Amino acid sequence: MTGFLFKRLLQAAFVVMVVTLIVAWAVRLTGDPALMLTSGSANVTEADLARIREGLGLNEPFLVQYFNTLAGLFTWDFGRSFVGGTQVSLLIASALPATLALAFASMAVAILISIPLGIRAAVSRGKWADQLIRITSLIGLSFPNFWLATMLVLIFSITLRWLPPSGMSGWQSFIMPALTMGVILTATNVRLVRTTMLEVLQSQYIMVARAKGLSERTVLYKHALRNCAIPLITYMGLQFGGLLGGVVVVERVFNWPGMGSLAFDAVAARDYPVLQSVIMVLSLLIVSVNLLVDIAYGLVDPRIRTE
Amino acid sequence: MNRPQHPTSPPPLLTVEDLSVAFGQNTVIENLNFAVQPGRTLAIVGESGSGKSVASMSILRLADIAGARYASGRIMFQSAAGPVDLLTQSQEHMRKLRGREIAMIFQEPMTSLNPVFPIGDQIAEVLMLHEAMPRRAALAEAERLMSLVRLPDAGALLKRYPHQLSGGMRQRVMIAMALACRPKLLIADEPTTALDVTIQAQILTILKDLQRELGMGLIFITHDMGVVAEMADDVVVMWKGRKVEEGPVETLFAAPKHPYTRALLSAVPRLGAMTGEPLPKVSPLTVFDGEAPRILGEARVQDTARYEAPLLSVRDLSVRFDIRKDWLGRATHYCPAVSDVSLDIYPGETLALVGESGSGKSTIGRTIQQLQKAAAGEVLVEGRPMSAMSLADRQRLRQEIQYIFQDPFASLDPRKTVGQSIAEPIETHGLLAGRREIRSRVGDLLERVGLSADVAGRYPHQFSGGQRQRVCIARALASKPRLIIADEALSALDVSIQAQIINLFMDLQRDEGLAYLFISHDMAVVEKMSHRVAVLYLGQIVELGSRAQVFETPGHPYTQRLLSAVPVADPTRRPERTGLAGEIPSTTRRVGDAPALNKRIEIAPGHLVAAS
Amino acid sequence: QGTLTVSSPQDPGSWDPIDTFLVNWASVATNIYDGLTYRGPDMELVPALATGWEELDEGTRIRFTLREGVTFHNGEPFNAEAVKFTFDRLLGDEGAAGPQQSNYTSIDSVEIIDDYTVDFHLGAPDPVLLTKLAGYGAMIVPPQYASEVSEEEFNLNPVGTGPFSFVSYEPRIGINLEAFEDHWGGAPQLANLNYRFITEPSTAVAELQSGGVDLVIPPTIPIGMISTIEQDPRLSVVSTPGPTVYSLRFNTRDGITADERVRRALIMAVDRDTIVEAILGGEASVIASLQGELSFGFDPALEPLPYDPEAARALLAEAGVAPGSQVQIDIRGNDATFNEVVQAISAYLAQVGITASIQPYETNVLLNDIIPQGRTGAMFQQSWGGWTFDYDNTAYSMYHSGEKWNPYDSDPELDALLESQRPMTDRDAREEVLHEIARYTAERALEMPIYNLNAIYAVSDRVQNFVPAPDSRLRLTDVTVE
Amino acid sequence: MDQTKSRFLSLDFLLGAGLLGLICTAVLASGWLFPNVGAIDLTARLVPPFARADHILGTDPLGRDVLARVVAGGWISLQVGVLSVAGSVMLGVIVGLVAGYYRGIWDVIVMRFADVQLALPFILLAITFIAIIGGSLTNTIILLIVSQWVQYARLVRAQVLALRDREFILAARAIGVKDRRILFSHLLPNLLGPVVVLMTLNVANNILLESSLTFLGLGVDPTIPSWGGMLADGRTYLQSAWWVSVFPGLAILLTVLGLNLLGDWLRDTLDPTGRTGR
Ligand SMILES: Nc1ncnc2c1ncn2[C@@H]1O[C@H](COP(=O)(O)OP(=O)(O)OP(=O)(O)O)[C@@H](O)[C@H]1O
Ligand SMILES: Nc1ncnc2c1ncn2[C@@H]1O[C@H](COP(=O)(O)OP(=O)(O)OP(=O)(O)O)[C@@H](O)[C@H]1O
Ligand SMILES: [Mg+2]
Ligand SMILES: [Mg+2]
Ligand code: NI
Repeated sequence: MTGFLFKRLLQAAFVVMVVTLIVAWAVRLTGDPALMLTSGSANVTEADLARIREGLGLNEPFLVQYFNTLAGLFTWDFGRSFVGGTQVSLLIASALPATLALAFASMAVAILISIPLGIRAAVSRGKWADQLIRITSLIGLSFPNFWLATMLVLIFSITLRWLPPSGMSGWQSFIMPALTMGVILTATNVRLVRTTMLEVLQSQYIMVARAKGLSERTVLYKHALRNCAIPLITYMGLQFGGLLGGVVVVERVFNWPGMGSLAFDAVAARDYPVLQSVIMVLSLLIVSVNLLVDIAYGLVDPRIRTE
Repeated sequence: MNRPQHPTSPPPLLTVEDLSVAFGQNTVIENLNFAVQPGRTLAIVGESGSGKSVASMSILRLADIAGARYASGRIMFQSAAGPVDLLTQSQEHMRKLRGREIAMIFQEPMTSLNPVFPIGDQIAEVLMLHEAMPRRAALAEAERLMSLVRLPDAGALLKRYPHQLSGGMRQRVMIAMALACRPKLLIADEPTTALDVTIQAQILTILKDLQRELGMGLIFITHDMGVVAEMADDVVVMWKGRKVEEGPVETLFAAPKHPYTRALLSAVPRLGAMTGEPLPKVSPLTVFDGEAPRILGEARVQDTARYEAPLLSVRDLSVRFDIRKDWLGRATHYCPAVSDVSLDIYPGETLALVGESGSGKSTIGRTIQQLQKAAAGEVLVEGRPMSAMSLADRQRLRQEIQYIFQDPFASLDPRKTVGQSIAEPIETHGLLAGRREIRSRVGDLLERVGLSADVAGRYPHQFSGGQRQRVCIARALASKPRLIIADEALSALDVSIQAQIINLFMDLQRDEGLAYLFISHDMAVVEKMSHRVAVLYLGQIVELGSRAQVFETPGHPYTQRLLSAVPVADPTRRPERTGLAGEIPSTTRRVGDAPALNKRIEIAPGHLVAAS
Repeated sequence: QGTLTVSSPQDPGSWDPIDTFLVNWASVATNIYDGLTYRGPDMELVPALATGWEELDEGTRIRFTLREGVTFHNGEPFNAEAVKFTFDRLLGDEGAAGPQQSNYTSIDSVEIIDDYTVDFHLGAPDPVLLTKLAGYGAMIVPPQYASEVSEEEFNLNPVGTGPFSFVSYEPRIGINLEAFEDHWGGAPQLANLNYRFITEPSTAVAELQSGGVDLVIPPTIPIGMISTIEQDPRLSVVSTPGPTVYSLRFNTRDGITADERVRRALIMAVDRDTIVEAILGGEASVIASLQGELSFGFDPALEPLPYDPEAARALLAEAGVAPGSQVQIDIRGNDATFNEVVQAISAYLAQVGITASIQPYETNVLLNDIIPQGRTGAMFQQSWGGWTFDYDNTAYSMYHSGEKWNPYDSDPELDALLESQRPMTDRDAREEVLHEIARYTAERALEMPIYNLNAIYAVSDRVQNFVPAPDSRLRLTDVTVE
Repeated sequence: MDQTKSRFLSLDFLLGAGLLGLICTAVLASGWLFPNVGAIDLTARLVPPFARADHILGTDPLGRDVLARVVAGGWISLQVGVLSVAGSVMLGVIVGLVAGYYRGIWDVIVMRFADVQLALPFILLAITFIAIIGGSLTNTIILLIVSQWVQYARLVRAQVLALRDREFILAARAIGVKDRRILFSHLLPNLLGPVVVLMTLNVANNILLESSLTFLGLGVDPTIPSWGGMLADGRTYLQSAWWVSVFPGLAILLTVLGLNLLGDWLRDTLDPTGRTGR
């Protein structure tokens, strides 16, 4: 296990290097930040641009710029945003907790809704409860997230005035964003649970568990669920990684100051320092999530060897 | 309910009346009737696939969850809350009876344990639920139960997962689980098929003790007539979904009435029947397939073994499994499943591998089949070490050596019809071209193992335990191998079909010079069909010799114990079994603390015995 | 008294005047800082920190008389020193890294005459300079504070002389200001002025509807949401002509649009009045050149080309353009309203036998790659507008040879015209040249001018005395809330 | 045991195939049903549904008939949805099978590559992608494939890890079944359930994604209707003209519903254990 961890940590470092390298290279391919910075103003001369580039440190060789960014991981100094010059670490320090909080909340919503519903659908396969769950879960998917979000805002903020329509303040402000994301994630998870459940429920050991006189809850939630956990945690890991990357539209609609819109704006403005640092932090997180998922396989199913 | 009761016999604990069960259009049980008295044992014997397991699952009302329909009948049970018809109970209500009042030992222990939970938890769970024990106490009780069924290192075993146990060990876990709540009615569906006779004898003793103590009713399903003779008070004989005969055990053995019962009893192999014979013998057998019993085959001496060059040699093979690791990932404890085993198998020979449950028999088989890495030692095929072979040669070996897994259900792809599974080796090795040829060959194989050709389109879960086992045999035969490793391949078959398969094996041996590594617990079968016998104990060979040598002059105490524990198919001669014998030797070891290796001495030409 | 909460679509990231060109910096910072001059919603240039000024040496020197008794929020006094410091900073190294410096390069140096008099020495006359001094990089900063604290610190904690002083700032969330009682113009009516950065229009409107904000400033509200706001009895939409004009410019070098007749035909084929009425809900006005009515250089006499599909067809035939000819229109992918407009245009073009395909681009790619490199289709979106409302700002960039925004055309006559007006200090003469430029470009049909969009504000009824500013530079001193 | 016949008689299959058949037919016949889909009528903007006989489902902000556009919009949307999913499934499944089954260095390489892929933000990928190869429908599909194969790869790999040491796979190996056959004929059917789920749902996801690529320059000409595009267009009209976005959403819903019914049916067909006695 330790050897495995060590190897994986090395690999993770490698992944982060590659990701940041790709990002650094790709973003430079798509446009010059000096142009972006000045595109609103007239009378910009080549000399002005050169001056700005110099000021932004863009005249340094690519690799030097790249390693400077990378060093930020250790010094927690990611440089300053091209737009406005705010410390990138400051931006990340405020965006990351917002994103993490929302990601956890959404995951929690998704899990709390989808597992019981998925199991219910599998158990009452073919009956009306199954059909209802199968169809409603699709609604969350067929309409874009801004649509769902706006509907929630219309109902809970404008009509009922229960919840603040946007921003991140108290716990109330978590409800709608988490619900929006949760509902979308739920659609897939419900079906995933249902599918895998259907299969597991046919197993002999479920029969045996029933023969022991265990309650249906224990049979389903303990014996069966753990046996369908592999695809579930894999997919939830992917979803969680996606949430960590931030969900731009949902963040926008709820004016949530998360990593997604930070990265998005940084791409749009070719704000290299912000973009590279955000991605660097994100890739670390995502690599960790994937590592945790891989470790979880062995814990959930003892037949899987982690190495 | 108000039937007049005999003062001598208490009301039956369970009465099955006129029960019919169907899967879809397939009626698998028709108008079944029987009753179980408290404190008594009802044995159900019968043809493989005759509905024994379905009947027991119906009593627990699990058959309908698996998709069965009860076409007719009642199942009356004297529950603690008064008599109830189990067929009309809600699942909710049944749940209260299951485990607590009616427990069941399932036929296939391999697939019956939840793969993702430690076995300790799985046993403790029942205790926590029904006896309201706290977890700690439940685990302690689980440990006690596990040592009761003679599992070694019970404490450490609690934390192990099912896949780390041998077949017989898993079966004992199932038994421990069923016994945990001291039910009023225990249904034991072939509970000892994977156990060697010594442990079997001990388990049977435990069952009888418990029965006496609790007044437990016992439904005992088995193919082993010796066990029936030893355990049963009454016997029900089933055939093709119907009850064909019923009666007290002595009467039934003494004077079987139905032709099927007679065919069955005549097929029972008896230990010692071969005394004095140097070679195995094929004997004719009576089969009953509906109308009148027929006699098949002729008597023949099986002198097929050619002791020139060994087909396969195992040299100093050791296999170990890491059990515990420290935080650096280094193993601290391991299980020396196989230590320093050497044996040769010659063309046309049947080498039987017998031994205690968990002694490493399956592991040897799997290592030969390249499914398991050896820690040391070498497997040679026709003198060439396997490790030195090219990929293509190894691929060829996989055609020439076939392995029949101990657990037939788990070794069949659930999403393939059995026809597809049987056709697979043919297609893989290009033995036949054309779909039609393959299809007819598959049908042919199915019929040779006693199934009808039209079950080829069914999926594994739609078969009975014994039927699945035969599918696996058919699959092994499909690739025309030179060596078959048969791991408990006959254990789930009724004796009549078993005898047919034995004859089939022996015919193939004669016609095609097939060799067998025959892993079995059934000493009578071993005596009947093997040329030589190896006895395995705690991962080491303790005795190896020709059949006559091992059976007639057993040299090692374990072999002697083994032979004396074989139950005899005669209810009038029940042996007096004494309590449990001695310590259970541990199977896990610390790293560095290797088990002492036996020194074997040759007490007669070709007869090796470990010096103890 | 009371608190006004404003929704602004973007966080400029820094409150330092030299760091940014963003409108949404100005919409906040106008309340924190003062310039030497001030231009309010009525577009009149009035004294601010300078009480008066004189143009000397044919426009190459400007003398400012400074207001006395003004203090910064931190108590520092405002004087000539502060002005010089501000411009030295802007024009020196610190300003070099930012985008504002290039707007003020006409200033050579600032000379302190006495405590309350300064001279600006210019390299060349700059007719727009006085306007520029009313905003952005020219905001006066406190010398002591700005030199003592780190640049970083100043970005996050701005200090100016304006009517509101800085309280707190959370990046990407909002900034809070409070009334500066000692402001030279008198204390503002509001006690607190808070801004929240809300990018998403529907969110801003939802906040407005649920009372989370009181005012939504441009460029947030899309045309499509106006009816939603108007349906709410407690909200209203207030608009005023804005700086931004929308056009489709032509590739005058290659393809069928190299022919002036074709360009005219394409313009005449499109019923711009109907588009403005229907799609823009009247919140825009049809234009004849790349400027709106508030722009210096706007010529009311210049009429847009009429909608005349017949004439268009005739012109096309004359130019030998076969019916079914293809043109590609490149647009910004994220501009929903203009996207609709272009779809309508493409439908109009179809009526005269021109098949238009629309190619959306990511904004920055279009602006900094496709257009400058001349890789556009026959037409491409050009929306433009400077807060200075001076046609020169637009025209020079669009028409002068070699400019980034002018990849296809090179017209010496036009170059000469553009260059000639720059040093003129006589406003009327300069305006005349600008009119001429507008006429000339309309004549050559260098682009299809479409409309000048209003600056649209959504206001809650709580807010009183609100006057919309065309350039979003709102100074909310007179506003009160209930 | 005649199950082949009843297989196609399942409700899921009939409904799913019916629904999809209907949608596909309508989409294919849209040119004939609604010859002038694109017709803009600025005098009839945002007509509500069921108010005018010639615009049953109302009109959009440019006065185009919503019904006509919804029907015609399926063409692009279905193409993007189906092709992108098909591509990424193929790629992902193969990669996942190989990585999970062989483990070792392949697994490491492929899964680290997947990590990289997952950490790259989609917009950056998209913008770079266009910068390099330009925007078109095909490229949109390629981009979606490039960014989504990872999901399938990880999902498949995880299940392969769980299945590869099961007895029936060992049994197949013991017989000498070739790896390729073990992968595709033994492992694949046993893990397809979750893949099918993900697949059918990603179709919806990608239909929606297509539109959000427009502003990055990857989408198609906005005059060509697509469901995602219509939903995006309706965004500012959510409060004032719900029909602009609801109907394309419903079209997606019906499509995904059909696909999911088919997916469930496929799952049921692949899983023989559940079928007895039904
Ligand atoms: N799920 C199922 N679907 C269809 N048929 C089934 C199913 N389960 C069992 N059967 C059939 O029911 C019959 C009885 O099976 P059962 O398992 O009761 O046999 P058994 O008497 O226990 O045999 P064995 O001794 O081989 O275990 C068999 O013919 C089998 O094919
Ligand atoms: N995967 C594993 N991990 C750890 N221990 C294992 C594993 N597989 C087998 N063992 C151990 O190896 C020993 C030998 O197992 P094996 O299956 O070879 O026994 P067996 O002789 O076939 O027994 P049985 O007759 O009960 O099937 C047992 O003690 C078992 O617990
Ligand atoms: Mg059975
Ligand atoms: Mg075994
Ligand atoms: Ni009674």
